[in-house]
Amino acid sequence: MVEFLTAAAILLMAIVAAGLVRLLLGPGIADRLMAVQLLGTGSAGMLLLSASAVPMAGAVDVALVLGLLAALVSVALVKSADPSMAGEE
Amino acid sequence: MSSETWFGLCGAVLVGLGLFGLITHPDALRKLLAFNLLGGGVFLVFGTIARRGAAAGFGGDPVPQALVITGIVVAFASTALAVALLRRLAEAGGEPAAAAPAPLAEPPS
Amino acid sequence: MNLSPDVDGGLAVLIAGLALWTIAVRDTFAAVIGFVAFGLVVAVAWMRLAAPDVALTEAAIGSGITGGLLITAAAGRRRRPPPQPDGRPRGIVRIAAATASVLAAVGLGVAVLSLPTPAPTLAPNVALHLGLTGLANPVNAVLLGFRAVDTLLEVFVLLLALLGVWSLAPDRFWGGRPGAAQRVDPHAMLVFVARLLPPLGIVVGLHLLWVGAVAPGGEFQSATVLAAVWILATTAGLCDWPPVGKPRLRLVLVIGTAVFLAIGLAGLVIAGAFLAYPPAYAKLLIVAIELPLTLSIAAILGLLVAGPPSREPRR
Amino acid sequence: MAREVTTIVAVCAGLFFFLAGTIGLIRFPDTLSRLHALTKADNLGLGLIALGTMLQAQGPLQALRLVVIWLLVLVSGSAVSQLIALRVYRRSGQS
Repeated sequence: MVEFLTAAAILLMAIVAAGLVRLLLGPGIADRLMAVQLLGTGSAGMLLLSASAVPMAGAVDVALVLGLLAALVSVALVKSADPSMAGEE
Repeated sequence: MSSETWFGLCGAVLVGLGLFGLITHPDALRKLLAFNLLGGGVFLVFGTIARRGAAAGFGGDPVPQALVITGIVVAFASTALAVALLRRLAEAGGEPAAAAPAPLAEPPS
Repeated sequence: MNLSPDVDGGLAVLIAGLALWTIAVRDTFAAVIGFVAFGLVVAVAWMRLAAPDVALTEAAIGSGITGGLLITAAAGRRRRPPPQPDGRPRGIVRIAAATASVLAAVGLGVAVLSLPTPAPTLAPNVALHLGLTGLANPVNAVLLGFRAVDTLLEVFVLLLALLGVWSLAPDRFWGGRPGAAQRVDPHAMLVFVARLLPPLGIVVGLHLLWVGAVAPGGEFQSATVLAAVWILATTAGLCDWPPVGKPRLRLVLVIGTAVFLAIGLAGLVIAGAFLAYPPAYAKLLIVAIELPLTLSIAAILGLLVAGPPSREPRR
Repeated sequence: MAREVTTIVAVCAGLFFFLAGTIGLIRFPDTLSRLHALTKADNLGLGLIALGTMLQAQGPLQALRLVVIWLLVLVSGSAVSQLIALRVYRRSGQS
């Protein structure tokens, strides 16, 4: 079971790393933001998998904070990239 | 190669990249990003040293880890101060036309 | 089967690649997004380095609110482009900079590869004296017990940075509120998110503070999560930044440092050294420092992101 | 035994959704279709992985935290997707 979960964590990392191609290609802010969103979710998943393979203190809390702060960053990005939502008009 | 060595070398690469960006980027905000990358590299080298010092049942030496936590917070404080300075500079200085911004999003086809 | 060096090698390459992209990409906004992605992967790397406390700090501060701060800065410049200096440095300067950077990186890399074995460590000392602090989390024992004076000075640095940011305000705005006035449609999606996440964020923040004594967590991580939900709520227009001249706000900003300093000075009298705790009360005193300190740090971090006051105070 | 099998099935299904979402994110031709692919990975991928690891968790409190993480990502991910979609929609309306 430990081997399976570790292998799953590695595979997940490879998958979300591949998704970063969208960060390189763009072409817009929205597409790049999506790649980061996928990376955040994938990192949380990877932490959960590796924490259940080998018990690690705090891994679940790190995943929790990643999820919470990724939402904040995405909101800041979407809002500041779009003047119509920035409340300045 | 052991895992902490990987991250130590990665930290060395980050220091090099950050230094290069800090020197060559004309834009101050990009210099600030480079400065944060440089700091991240230094912290990773600290992390390597902490991991190598694992003893007494701890996964790493807690003293360098505590130093890194302090460092991350101070790096944020200086970044915030630098951002405020940049904004004030932009308000105070003349504003010649800058390069055209990149497209925000690709319209759906 | 041991797969971990492969994971770590992959993570290291990914981190270096994201950093390279952040330096090399032309568009500033894209570079900032790259930096946020960089922070996410670095947080995972800290987990692999068996430093969960640092991973929490990096996820919350390094990637999270630093990312939010830089994004807002980049967006402000997009609307109002800054003066451009006289272009990129010429070839010879770039080559010299590249040489210097490569030399620095190679030097550091050689230093990493030639670290002494067995590695010097203070971990046994920490383990030996951990009982004196009443805490079970060694990193927090270092931060609030053995090296408490560093942490005290760190909070001073945060306060000084905030003073520096505030002092950039033009005279007419002094005492006013920071940030632009927000007018957001009350039925917008943003407001929905900003109503939903803060209660959860407050629970997570207090949880991190509470478990900090025995497990990864602590006052900085907790304060950052609290500051993050505060920033989110003001971004959505649910509440406004307080006027910086408000006496109650000033009290919140300094109460953590004041309590810390008072307990430190009391240690001079009772236990014979600055910031020395009498062993029987060590844990109680550390908790008494942590609670107001979390409140102060959260307020300082939020206001650092908000920037200098930018609206005239109401007379 | 049944637990182990369920974990393996759930994690594999989660990885499948992540893979599908990533391929969609890379291959789909426009922003809104890519967003559609991304949300599958966000919601179902992480949800299934949380379900799989929940069965291996020590104690109900740990399992509860996994549920909270999934709900958090579910809520924030869908809300952010809405914001992105709204933005793309408005911009395409302007141009």
